[in-house]
Amino acid sequence: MNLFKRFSQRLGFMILTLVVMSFLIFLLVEIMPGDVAQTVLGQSATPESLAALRESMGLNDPLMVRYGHWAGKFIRGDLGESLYMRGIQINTIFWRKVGHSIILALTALIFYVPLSLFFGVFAGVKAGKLPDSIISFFGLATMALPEFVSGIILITLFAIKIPLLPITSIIPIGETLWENLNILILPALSITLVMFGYVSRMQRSSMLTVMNSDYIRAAILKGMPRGYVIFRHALKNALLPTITIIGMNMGWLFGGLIVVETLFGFPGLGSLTLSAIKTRDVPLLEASVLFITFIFVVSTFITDMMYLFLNPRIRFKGSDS
Amino acid sequence: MKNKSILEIKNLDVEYSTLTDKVVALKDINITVEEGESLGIIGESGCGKSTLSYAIMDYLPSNGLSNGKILFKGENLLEKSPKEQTKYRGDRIAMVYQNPYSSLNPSLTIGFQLDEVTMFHRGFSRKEARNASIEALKDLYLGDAAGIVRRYPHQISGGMQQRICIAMALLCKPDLLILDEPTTALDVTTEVVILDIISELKKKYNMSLIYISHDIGVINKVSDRIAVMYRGEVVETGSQHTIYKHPEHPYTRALINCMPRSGIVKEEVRLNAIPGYVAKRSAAETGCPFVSRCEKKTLICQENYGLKESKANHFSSCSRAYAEDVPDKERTRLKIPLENNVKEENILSIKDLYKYYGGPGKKVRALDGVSVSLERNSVLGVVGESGCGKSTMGLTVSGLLKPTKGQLIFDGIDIAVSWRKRTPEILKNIQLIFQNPGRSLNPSFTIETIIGRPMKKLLGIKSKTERRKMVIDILKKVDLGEEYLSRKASQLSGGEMQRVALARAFSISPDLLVCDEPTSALDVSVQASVLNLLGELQQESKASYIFISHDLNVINYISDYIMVMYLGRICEYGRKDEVVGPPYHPYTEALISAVPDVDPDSAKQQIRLEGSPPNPTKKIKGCPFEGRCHKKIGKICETTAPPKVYFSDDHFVFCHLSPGKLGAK
Amino acid sequence: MKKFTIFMMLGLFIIPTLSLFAGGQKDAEIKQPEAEKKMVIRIAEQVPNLITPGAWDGQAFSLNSSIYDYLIEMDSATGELAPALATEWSSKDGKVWTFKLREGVKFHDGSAFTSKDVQFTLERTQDPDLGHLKAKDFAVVKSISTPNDYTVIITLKESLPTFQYSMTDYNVAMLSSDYDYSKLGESAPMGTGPFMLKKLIPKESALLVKNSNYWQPGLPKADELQIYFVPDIDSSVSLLEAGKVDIVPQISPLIKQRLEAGDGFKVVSPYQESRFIAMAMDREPFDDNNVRLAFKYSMDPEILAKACQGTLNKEIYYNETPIVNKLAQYKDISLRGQDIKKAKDLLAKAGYPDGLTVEFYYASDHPYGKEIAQTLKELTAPAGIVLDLKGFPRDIYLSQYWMNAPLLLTGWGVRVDPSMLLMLAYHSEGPWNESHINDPEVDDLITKIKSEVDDAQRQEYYDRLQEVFFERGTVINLQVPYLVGLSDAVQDYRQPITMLSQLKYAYIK
Amino acid sequence: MKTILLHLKNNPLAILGIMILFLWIFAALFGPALLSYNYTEMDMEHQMTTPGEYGHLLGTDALGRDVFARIIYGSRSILTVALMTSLVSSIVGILIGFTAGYFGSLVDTFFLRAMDILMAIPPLVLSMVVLGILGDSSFLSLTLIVSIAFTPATARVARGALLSCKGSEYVDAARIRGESHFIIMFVEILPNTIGPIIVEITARFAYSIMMIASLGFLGVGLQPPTPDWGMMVIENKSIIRAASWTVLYPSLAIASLVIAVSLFSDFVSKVMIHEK
Repeated sequence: MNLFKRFSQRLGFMILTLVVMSFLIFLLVEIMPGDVAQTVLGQSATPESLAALRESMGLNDPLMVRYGHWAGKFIRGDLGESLYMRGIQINTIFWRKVGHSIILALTALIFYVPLSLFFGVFAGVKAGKLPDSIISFFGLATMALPEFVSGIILITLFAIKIPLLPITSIIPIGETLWENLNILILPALSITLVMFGYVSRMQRSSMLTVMNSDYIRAAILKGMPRGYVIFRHALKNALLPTITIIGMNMGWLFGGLIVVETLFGFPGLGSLTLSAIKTRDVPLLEASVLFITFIFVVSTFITDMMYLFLNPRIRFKGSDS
Repeated sequence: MKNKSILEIKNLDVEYSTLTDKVVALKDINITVEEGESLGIIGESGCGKSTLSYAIMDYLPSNGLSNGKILFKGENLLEKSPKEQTKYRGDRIAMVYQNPYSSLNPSLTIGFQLDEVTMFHRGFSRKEARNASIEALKDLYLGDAAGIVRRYPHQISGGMQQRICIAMALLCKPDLLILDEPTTALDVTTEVVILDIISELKKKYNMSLIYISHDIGVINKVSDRIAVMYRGEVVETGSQHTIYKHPEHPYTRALINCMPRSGIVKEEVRLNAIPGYVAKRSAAETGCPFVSRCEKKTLICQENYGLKESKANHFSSCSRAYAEDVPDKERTRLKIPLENNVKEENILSIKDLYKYYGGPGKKVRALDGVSVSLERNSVLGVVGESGCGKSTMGLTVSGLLKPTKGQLIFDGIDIAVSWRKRTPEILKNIQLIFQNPGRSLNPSFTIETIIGRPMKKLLGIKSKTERRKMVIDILKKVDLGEEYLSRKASQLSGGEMQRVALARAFSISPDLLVCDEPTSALDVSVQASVLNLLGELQQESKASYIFISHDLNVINYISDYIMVMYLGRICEYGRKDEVVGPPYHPYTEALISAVPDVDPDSAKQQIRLEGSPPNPTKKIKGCPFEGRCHKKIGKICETTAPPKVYFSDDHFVFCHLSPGKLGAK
Repeated sequence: MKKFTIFMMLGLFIIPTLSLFAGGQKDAEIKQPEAEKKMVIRIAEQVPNLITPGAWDGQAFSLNSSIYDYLIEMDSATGELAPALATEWSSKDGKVWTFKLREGVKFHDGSAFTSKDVQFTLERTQDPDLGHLKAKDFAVVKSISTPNDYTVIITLKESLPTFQYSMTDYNVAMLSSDYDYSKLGESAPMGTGPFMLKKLIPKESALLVKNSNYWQPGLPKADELQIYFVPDIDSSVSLLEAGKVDIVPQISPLIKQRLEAGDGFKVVSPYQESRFIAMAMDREPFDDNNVRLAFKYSMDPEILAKACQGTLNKEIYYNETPIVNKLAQYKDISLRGQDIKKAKDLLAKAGYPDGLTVEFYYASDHPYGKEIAQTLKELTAPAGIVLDLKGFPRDIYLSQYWMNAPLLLTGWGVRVDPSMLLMLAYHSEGPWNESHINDPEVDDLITKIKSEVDDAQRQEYYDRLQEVFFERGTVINLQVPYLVGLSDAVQDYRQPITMLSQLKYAYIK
Repeated sequence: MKTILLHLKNNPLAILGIMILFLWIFAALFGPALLSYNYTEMDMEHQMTTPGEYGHLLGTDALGRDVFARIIYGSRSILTVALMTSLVSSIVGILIGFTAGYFGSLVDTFFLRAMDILMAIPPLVLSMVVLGILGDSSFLSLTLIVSIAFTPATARVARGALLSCKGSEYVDAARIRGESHFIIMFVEILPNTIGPIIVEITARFAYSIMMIASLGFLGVGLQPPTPDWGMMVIENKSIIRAASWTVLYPSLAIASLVIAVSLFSDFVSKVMIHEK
């Protein structure tokens, strides 16, 4: 497989996904019951003012024209103006929240990736023994819990029983998230719990597959010590699929962020999306959902490229065989 | 022998506990390997050969339990701690596995995987280790050793991978080398090269060898002494000559007699099949493991049983000797011309058939202009190594693949189309037998449904009772009873499944049967009975076969005509006696010479083919075999396609060489 | 080499992410080193930050009242009108009104506040493109003249003796005639108020600083207002408890108990709010007064009070008229009491012997909304009225369903002058006539109340109106307290019944 | 059957999971009939009663409703919707996945890409947006939308299952017998993919429960007063300090059910893999 060809294929598909998704999102908002202009102006609006607003918002244009107009602005980086908060450019609030969410996601990532990889590998090596059973059950339990349930449990433990950490994640005015890193801990932990289960189970099974493979058997029967075999022979092959999974789940992680941010009142993309839904703020909703899609597509793309690059079977074209 | 023993296995038992019960994998094994000796272990699949080798390495699955002693130079390996084990493994005892590709770590370079052995066991520095690795590779005749160490396993061919595995095993000059079916996954021409190298290195380093294989021909090439295993027990050991000429245990005798080998043809002999199949062994079972399949069983088989020395160095577990029996099989080849000299009309004519896979630029030429005809009531054997296009040809004829171009004239109609466009009449008349019987029978259905379905669909028999009657009839023909009607495929053994597949094919009396490696997934003892059945059914039904196999012995046994293929083209075609005897195409010659012989005394001239077939995506101007040919003339072979040379009316080769140079008659 | 590439990949991923915060980093500049301690009041607001006066309902009142001023204020202690931007006002006949303006008042942008600005503000209510919430109220204005910079004369089409009260409405904040509110109203609002907006992060927070040019000497007392938009009440209170904010408006009685149990907090209740359960008179089934009465007979005010975490006639009040119990105009009519049998009889009489099902729309995220809705469903069920609950976020509810449903629950602020509310919501032509009431006697009484100059006579009309509503009205008026949680450090928190908090007086001890 | 019991014997966690699951199913089927309170009944004398007092096993919420009764009734809606969702999404997924995988080439590419594109939006976000936009969630709309959100994933699983069988020789055998596409897909192949599909359905069941609970939590699930567990959590979150049981017990209900279903699905996949 030619690396460049694969790269351009993936890139093309990424763009296609974004285009199709953006159209679907656009359509979705179209089917929203009720009239956008009515939503903006409220029940007391006069028919004349409704008509005027419709005209100024371009609501009377054909669908494709509106889509083209909207998408064109999007590409130029203009996310439009909020319907609910009139006069507010979405750009002015959107990127800040996105930044917060990305920090939250990265914090969670920093928590759960090493943890779950380590415990997954450990469980895989100890397959069938007690540590494996404990890790596997714990993983299954945390994976099964929706974020808000583990969040509630965390709140009860660390904010109510032992008041260590804030329940609500606000950033004091004039300060940045960097100065209030403690507000990240509980939300990040709730995500960590869910993702830990998922990733550690993945890692366990991929470790198990690798440990049962012929080449690990060959390495052990070459007289290599067990620890060496695990680190030098097994780990790389066992980590690769899990890292792919982690990358592919970035979008999913952002989905989970909505729940966690709602629970903790964290000022991020997730709570912004939910409030956009609740206020039917169409442009904001479109921007948020499209951005979540974008994150997913981009992380998939990066993961895919990384996988290609790290996997010698693909990196070096087989000369024969 | 005077040599002191390297390995002594005493009363070794291995049991596996599964969810439902306990299965005996090895029972009371006693084996000794002398210094410098090569012991071949032969047996069918499921006989515990591999378990034995892993038991020696003390590397059994977690549900396996071993009991007994494995003494290596007097020390019991089973009592070693994991740390001590690492001192033996890879250093004093090394192992080579069946599948070289999966035994090499795909994400590490070959050099790394070689170097670590000496770095660990010998304390070499990185540089010393690398030099040692390169030396070891050169031992295995790997040309560009310095280049290979930098590559990843997927970048080299299967034959080379196996050589690397052997080099890896030999890095520390082990006292004992265990080879577990090292050539089974390889083509026969590659196999012969590897076997030669093994024999040579064994002499060079004076190692002891344990060579495990299901193929007695292969064992013959590399072992001094042979141990025959059956259902977890060693039933007979002795020198290769003794085992072949004077087998004592009924299983050994049956095993040898059921193998198709050069000189055995269907016109003369029925293969000696062993009824039944290799069953799993439960812990409660006692007595001779072969008793249920033995023709000569008596009451004492259950009690008076155990490995005894009958002659010097010949041990057998059956108390009754058969040495005085007249050998019931011929061992020399008889050259009797085929009887059906009467030319029949052609049932199928293949004209200039091409089949390309893949898109433009990356075309794989699976069939590259094949023209051949098949007579009614005859068997055409198609032989060649993997990737030669023989299966593709079978699939095109059966309609599963649509040829890229060319004609397939069947009964006067061109059927070079896919199955969707064929009439039910043609679908009925061409049947296909698959390699893997387990996968060709739908596991969700009963045997009755499986056989009855084509009757309903293609013969239009709607009545269920009528179909049942017919199914019972056809089952009888393949030696299966009525009780099979309600069984499912998963409840059958491999041989039974293939019988059901045959029953399904013959239930609608086809004119042409395409058999795609129908016996290569089966054990030899079962293969024999299926081959017999195929022969009988052919004679009875007067159907024609296209019989595809990589095994020249099988092809030789069953066919009337043989076609040798290489890289999507025909090398040679003719009546079978004409093809297997000179003059022949250089490739046919190499193929015949490479087939390991069952008879250890037969001396054949060896032709070593180097390299592997060229990339099938490249367009070949000249002869496809030119790169590996031992009789290559020169430039003409590379640039010009070889002409079709007729030796007789229906015997031709594609070669530039004059018939005289292709081996005298 | 391989490790390097992994790090490179990670780097590629992280660097753009971090650069996203470059924007965040700049925020730090605001935090200047402070020589002396600033007095900061921090508020957790639950309502979002929509603040263009007149354009939307549901403003953050702390923002509105701090950025803007009104012509007339209300004294939170006495409930009397107090001069603000207007120093005095008068009308002889209730038709021509003269307002004298305060001199020397400056907008945040430095321009002077004059009669032109008043004219602009009031004329803006009639802008058809705007859909101003007070459009109908001010439709009565015939002309506005500005004889000089500090005098405004408003001529009405008809006599309106309580016209001055409309100047206290939160939608009639005084705006600058030179400022583009349609564009900047929500991102950079500007008025003459005690605080100036310095930084607004929508859906997150707003920073207001003291207006040093404020017309009222010594005010505002605080240097800075920090307003956080926290949609979840529990989160807000947690912040208060954690000492991160000082004021949490709109808390529930339940939280009041929680705060009062703790140390260092107090809860004030400046006024009552109404929750109107409105039955649409122009459609089935409430077009029949028997059904309305059946509905009323199935009510148990005590249960409703408990559902709102209060006690009847202590924190929670209940009547069947638009008039709030605490107002002087209220007529004490004894409650009819729950009578399921009677309710069933009435339903049968109306042609629903087997009961009926009706859709009930409400704002699920509004305080008390879910509680009242679910309790109502329980209360009416035995009588055979099955409520099909349709809860929506408040904005959706108001924009899509309100005014257009058989049964509604809506939160209403209290109008100082009940006639304003009556005109708005209970006159057959009222713009917010949510129950679509169309009763000639009611219309007649409302008109009379509006223009009646004599107080006693007006009260008579009020009494009659309330009787009519008790007999055949379309509304149940459940009054719930507006509660504000404060930390003990906050002093002088004022919020009169106009709903506009007067944070200029507040200070931190 | 026998092997399943043997598997169970070696897997105490699976036994636990199945027991909890049965307990919930029992609660959903018969629980309401055995309760002394209705889920909407308001005991105004005893608002926010601590668990165990005045006959309220798990206490009451701010409206004096019995938390235990609401949880038991809630098990009905969540189990029904989750079961429907997992079935509907699996059936639709099988139809799409089979069609795509069976016909291969362009059809496959089209469906695969379409599914890939749909998968770019997390199911939770998709359901939340659609339900939020429609505004008024009912059993039907909730089931349909969550099913749609899940379909890309189930279609991929079904396609994978089909592909693992499609190459089998018995399919070739059916082809050269001239069987129709429909027969090959659903008579020849489907019974042999039932293992992974059952595994997928059980796993999907667990996801559905999580998803429905999360949607309830986000306030776009079923309408009150339907006792939706997720909704109970968010409804009572404001009184978590005063009456922690109103939040904790619904959370635990969700937790126990999802964990039980996951243990069960884990067990099913183990059995199915072993059977292979």
